[in-house]
Amino acid sequence: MLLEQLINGITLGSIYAIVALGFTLVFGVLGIINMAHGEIFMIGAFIGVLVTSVLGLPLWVAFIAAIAVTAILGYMLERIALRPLRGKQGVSHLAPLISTIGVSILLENLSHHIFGAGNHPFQNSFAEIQIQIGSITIYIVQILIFVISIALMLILSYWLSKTKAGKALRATAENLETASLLGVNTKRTITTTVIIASALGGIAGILVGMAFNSVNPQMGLSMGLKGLAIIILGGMGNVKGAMAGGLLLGLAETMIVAYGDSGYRDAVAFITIIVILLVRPQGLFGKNTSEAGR
Amino acid sequence: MLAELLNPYHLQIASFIMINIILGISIYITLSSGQLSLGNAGFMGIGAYTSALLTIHFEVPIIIGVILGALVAGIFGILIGIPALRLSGVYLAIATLGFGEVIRVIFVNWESVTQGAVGLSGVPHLGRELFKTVTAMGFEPEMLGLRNNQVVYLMVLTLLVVINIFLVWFFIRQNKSRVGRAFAAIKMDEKAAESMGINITYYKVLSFTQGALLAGFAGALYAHVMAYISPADFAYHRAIEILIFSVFGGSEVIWGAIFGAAFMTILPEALRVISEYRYMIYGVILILMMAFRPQGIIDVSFLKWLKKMIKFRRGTDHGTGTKKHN
Amino acid sequence: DTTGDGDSKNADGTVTAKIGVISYLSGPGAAYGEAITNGFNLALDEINEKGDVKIELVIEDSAGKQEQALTVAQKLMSDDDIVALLGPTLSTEMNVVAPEADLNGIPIMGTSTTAAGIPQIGEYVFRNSLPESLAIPAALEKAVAAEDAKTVAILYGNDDLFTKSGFDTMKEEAENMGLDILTIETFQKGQSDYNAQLTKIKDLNPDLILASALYNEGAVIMDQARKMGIDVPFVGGNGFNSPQVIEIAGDAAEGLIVATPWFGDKDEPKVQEFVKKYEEEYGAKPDQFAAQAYDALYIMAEGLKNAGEADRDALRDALAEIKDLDGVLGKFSFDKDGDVVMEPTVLVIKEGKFQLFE
Amino acid sequence: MLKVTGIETFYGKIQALKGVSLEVEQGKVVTLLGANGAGKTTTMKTIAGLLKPKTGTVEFLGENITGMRPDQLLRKGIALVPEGRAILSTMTVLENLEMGAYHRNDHDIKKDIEQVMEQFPILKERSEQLGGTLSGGQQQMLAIARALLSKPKLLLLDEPSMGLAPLIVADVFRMIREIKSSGTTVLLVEQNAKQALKVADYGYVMETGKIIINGEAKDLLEDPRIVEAYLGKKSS
Amino acid sequence: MVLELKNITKNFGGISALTDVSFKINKGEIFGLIGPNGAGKTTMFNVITNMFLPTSGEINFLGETISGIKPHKITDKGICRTFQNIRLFSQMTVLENVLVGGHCRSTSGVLSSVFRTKSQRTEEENTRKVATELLELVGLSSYEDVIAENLAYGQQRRLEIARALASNPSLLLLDEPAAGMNETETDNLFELIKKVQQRGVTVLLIEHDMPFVMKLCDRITVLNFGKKLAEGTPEEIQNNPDVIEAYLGSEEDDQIA
Ligand SMILES: Nc1ncnc2c1ncn2[C@@H]1O[C@H](COP(=O)(O)OP(=O)(O)OP(=O)(O)O)[C@@H](O)[C@H]1O
Ligand SMILES: Nc1ncnc2c1ncn2[C@@H]1O[C@H](COP(=O)(O)OP(=O)(O)OP(=O)(O)O)[C@@H](O)[C@H]1O
Ligand SMILES: [Mg+2]
Ligand SMILES: [Mg+2]
Repeated sequence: MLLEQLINGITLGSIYAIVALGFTLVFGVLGIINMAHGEIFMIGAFIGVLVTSVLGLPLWVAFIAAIAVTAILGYMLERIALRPLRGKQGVSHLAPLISTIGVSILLENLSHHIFGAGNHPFQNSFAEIQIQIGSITIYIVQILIFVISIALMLILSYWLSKTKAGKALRATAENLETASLLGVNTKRTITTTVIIASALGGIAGILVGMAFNSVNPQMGLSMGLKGLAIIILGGMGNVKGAMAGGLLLGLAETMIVAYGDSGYRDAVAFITIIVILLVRPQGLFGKNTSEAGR
Repeated sequence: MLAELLNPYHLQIASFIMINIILGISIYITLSSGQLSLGNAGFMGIGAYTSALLTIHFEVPIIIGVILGALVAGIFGILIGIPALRLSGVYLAIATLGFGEVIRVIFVNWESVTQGAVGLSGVPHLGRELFKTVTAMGFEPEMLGLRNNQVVYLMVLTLLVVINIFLVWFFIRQNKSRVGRAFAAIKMDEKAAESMGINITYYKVLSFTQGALLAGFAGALYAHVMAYISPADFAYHRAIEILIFSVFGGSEVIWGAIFGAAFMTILPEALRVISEYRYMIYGVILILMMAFRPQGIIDVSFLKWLKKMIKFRRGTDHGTGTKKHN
Repeated sequence: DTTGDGDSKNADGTVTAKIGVISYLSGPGAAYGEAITNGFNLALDEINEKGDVKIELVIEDSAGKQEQALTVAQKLMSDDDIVALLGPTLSTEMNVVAPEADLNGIPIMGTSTTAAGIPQIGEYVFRNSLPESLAIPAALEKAVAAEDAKTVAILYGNDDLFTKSGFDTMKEEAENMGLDILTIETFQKGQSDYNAQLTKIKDLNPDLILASALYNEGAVIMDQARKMGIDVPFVGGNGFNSPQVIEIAGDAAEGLIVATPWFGDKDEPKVQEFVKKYEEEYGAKPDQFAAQAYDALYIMAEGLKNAGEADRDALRDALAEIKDLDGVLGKFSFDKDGDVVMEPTVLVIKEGKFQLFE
Repeated sequence: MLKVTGIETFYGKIQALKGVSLEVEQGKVVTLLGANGAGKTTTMKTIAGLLKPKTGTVEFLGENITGMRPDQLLRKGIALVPEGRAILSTMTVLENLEMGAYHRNDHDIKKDIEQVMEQFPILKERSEQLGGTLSGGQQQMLAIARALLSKPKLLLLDEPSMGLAPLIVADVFRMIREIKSSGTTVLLVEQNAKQALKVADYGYVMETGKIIINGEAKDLLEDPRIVEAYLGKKSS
Repeated sequence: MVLELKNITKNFGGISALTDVSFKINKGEIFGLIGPNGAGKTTMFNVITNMFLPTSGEINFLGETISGIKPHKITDKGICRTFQNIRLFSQMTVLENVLVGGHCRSTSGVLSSVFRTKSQRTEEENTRKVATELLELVGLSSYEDVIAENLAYGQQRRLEIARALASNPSLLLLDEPAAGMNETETDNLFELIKKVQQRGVTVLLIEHDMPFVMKLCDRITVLNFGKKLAEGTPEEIQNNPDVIEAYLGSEEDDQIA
């Protein structure tokens, strides 16, 4: 059973990690918690359902469609809910939090309106392919999810720390004005980031749909909350931290069900972050930048 | 005439507005020292459950129950506030949100006490208890030409209005004092505030605790106005709702939280005609608000303008010679 | 003067009345509210066509929230023309609204509120929805007998009133029957991954899985269980019983046993006619919520007819007297508390559809 | 090279510039003086594209550049060392320098970084330290070095000597001379009026959002209005 | 003696910002702390106010050790500072800023504030009186109701001094108060600091404006690479070859500039 539970935990954790990567990217660049990320993820899952189950098209089309749609959503999110707030005087740091909550409410209810409140099955033959090892069944999807999450993490962390674009992104994150003085097209950098983050959400959406065969308008909320917990766990804006935090949480949740009380599963994420923050306020992988009295 | 005016529907909404105003103030108070706490739904739950359990099982009078509920929430406020000192900004926000979730999960799982998701029904109803007391003293609703539920809700509302007036008065005075200035200083620059001799530990915990106490108080009142509570009442959505009160109305001034709570309670009712699209519109309003008036509806300059208007109305004969330096 | 019977009775002796409906029409659980209001509307047309009583429905949305349910209830109750309330959808909402209705002396009838204790709130409080305390034992008894089950695992949603109170009944009944409960697992709303719980259950190898879940989650649970290789039957509560389970879970839904007041394939003209009409009107098969709502309005109509006037107190008394009324759910009576008296049917999903479980 | 005509810039409703016109000739050092709050920084920011003027135009090398973004202007050859340094505090010194050369694609970047590090040895020594933990003066040096790495045609310096030790101040002014002799044009804002006028060819003096005096730097040094208002009573 | 620093060392990871620095400040004097950029001057302020705990060493203030005491307690005891990068409460009015400065000289809590007890009212009156007086001293009387952020730079510097004085310190720490000021403004600042000294406040000053420092200070300590390089009167310092080499630069340097 332990082995099976480990597989469950890693699968869940990898999904958490992909969701968290999207959160962390936006936070890293804009210093904003994008509360609509969960809902964008949910829309991605619905696009997957539409393309495969309703239109009967192959899976790769679903991936492309979901990435495209969520990328467009990301663009719109940036244009409508984030850009108008940027650089405006007297804008509290809560404003983007609220406006993205607005987007999340809008998206959730919109999809509820369009798709109905219920669960939609994500039936796809690919999701059925399995490998049998003794009494343990592993689905190809589970392996795929793990591989994709690791790959995304590696690509992102390379991109951020080693490439010029990544540095530009970090500069933008720290100070818009300075970055633009150094020749960074900050508008484009930000838009690109939000689009990439959203597309990550879309990918995660399809993977969840396939893995658990369940897609509904509410799935964004609980996934979003977990994502938040993870980026705190891993250190805000830290890509490796998001990955580690995701896996850690997935495993912890699974193990508490397996060996403890499943009633407390939802609390695990938050109890862990409360404990971790008290020990390391900057998160597991966050940098400690204590400020001097200058 | 009076009977027409006192539509229980309106009284009910007005009562919810009053409770929500307390919640709005609760988040405003913590914000006024620069701490964004999203744990107020959790504190509200603690207050509600404490008071409900005490009144149900130990037949404690409602007033005592409510006060104890608020106090217990306040104690939790201290317990959470102290470690929370190490956190700031979004970290604090998410950690407190997490605290709220943990509290909810405990309510769900601690079935022997809380009945889990089934919730606590049969919580003594504030209005109905008051009603019993006054009828026992010989009062008959017909004497005023009113129906029972009108009297019940009228009494609840009156009580809540009195409480609210007191609270607003209390916090306005506090704000204008040394304590309020310390909160504001910490909000603007913690290190500088510390250098000016402000004990930031004390004041941050104080404002956090005041927020928790108020949220617990509102929760306890809520329990006795609804007469039924369940863990779902104190979940994520509530936390966000409370946040929106303050941010929509304006988080710089206490009037912002008050206005936001009132407006956001009426809005769903006003949009009832188009109920299918209600939440979508709700979302759109939030987005537009932030784009066009991110500081919230009511801010310092709005208040100044309002004061000027009132002065202008009242005293054109005195002249309005306000000196300006800059 | 609005309560006098002069207004409420037409010249030809038909009773005219307004009835308030509180339903969950926006938000995550809106699917239930939609089915319910569909049921009401279908019945409404038929009743008004028949002409014994003329009913007008005033439908309000509660969004599944207690405060809003209470405010709309106040709104409806303060309209003197409204003689009764139908709804609200959720038991949590009912817990808040019913005491208020009782205090104001207006009959209120739940059509989907199945938690324990609701009709006992007051003498104006009724329901026609089959409570879990009737449904679950019926299903469990038949399932245990058929499978010769000794051991069970229980899985339930612990943060929802509906599924939690279903679980309470399930556990009590399982204990009464002397079954060995191997484990009790919970899940939470909005969860999409049940693998951890199911892996644990699989390892324990029970004869039956008792699942107190709403169909949305239930279907996904079954799907994941079957994928994992768990093939024992599931016994579900009231909320699990929906044709949607088959749509969502497909083949994985095979082997779900539920007890229900509502069986859409019943060989009875009344039922078949309802199903046909409903499908024509709304493009989907009616579920039990629609059926219960449909019958509920007929019960109200009967009450109004017997009361002979549109008066809240008269209606209450008339409702309490209702006996053996024929509906799509079968013969219907209220017991002394205002709770439903009815014999549930036990169904199983086999070959892609609900069938009578023998 | 740079021609500013009648710009008016606002902060919300507050008008900070009330029609500023000035000109900077190729290869010259021009200084902009004025009391606190006169609008010097605002002028610099408007030229660099951080603020958009309500009216008026900015021309650079004959092209109208009014309203362009800072990153576009950097590509055209205008670099600003802002007031308050604007170090990227979570990035290392080296990364800060690399960001200075962000828009360049040539192969000399490494060499140029080496070179500025030689000019400011402390930067070499601290190349892995986070920018935010440098002392005030170290940050100022980093900011200047970073701007130089973008190889600008026009360098805008907003109070580069602020907070620097006397030795380093001397260094900074020496460097401004070097920058000039290497062909880069400089527009310099300084509180240290005397020093500024010594390195500059031409000077402008601002007061409450307007240019009130302009002239050859050596003439301004003698101008009694300037001596009284900006050079102080001290005779040292 | 007001302040005595004994063998202060402060390391940040591998970087030693201060190494074994000791000096004493006498009552009523204006004491200068100068040195090249990065010498550790601001760090010294942070150590004195306990914003940073020193790695080793001891600080005595008015005959009592203050090592390890919370920063706000230090202010209580009578040390108050200004910041190198101005840190006013930018959204408050000028008057409110100074009132906050008076925080540690008053005691009223929540209840007495809300119910406006008699002692609270007198205390509040006093705080306001002191604040108005200080604004008068720094020449900002007519700006009481202006939002601090909207003040000109030099005025902000003076407001910071008034705010610090409101805590009624025996020792005032000023971190580069003349930075960014032109010479006229610097002259005004000079007068202000002299006035502060006349009120009996001891001043410890960091500054790079040498004519200003030399004219103002009674004694000066020079730091270089975190170590004490020299100490003495302005004359001694100006003529100290080590200081000239490390910090001041020679006359020729000045000529070039
Ligand atoms: N962000 C802002 N919002 C509102 N007003 C501003 C802002 N920045 C500057 N101002 C105002 O604009 C005017 C010009 O300011 P600016 O910073 O350009 O002056 P300066 O000459 O650079 O002064 P200093 O020598 O202090 O740097 C001042 O009156 C200032 O108060
Ligand atoms: N938090 C920190 N982490 C690492 N190094 C630090 C930190 N704070 C300061 N330093 C280093 O300590 C040294 C002393 O810095 P400090 O700010 O005290 O200099 P200063 O004398 O005030 O210089 P300036 O005159 O330029 O303001 C510098 O080399 C600086 O880089
Ligand atoms: Mg300036
Ligand atoms: Mg310094």
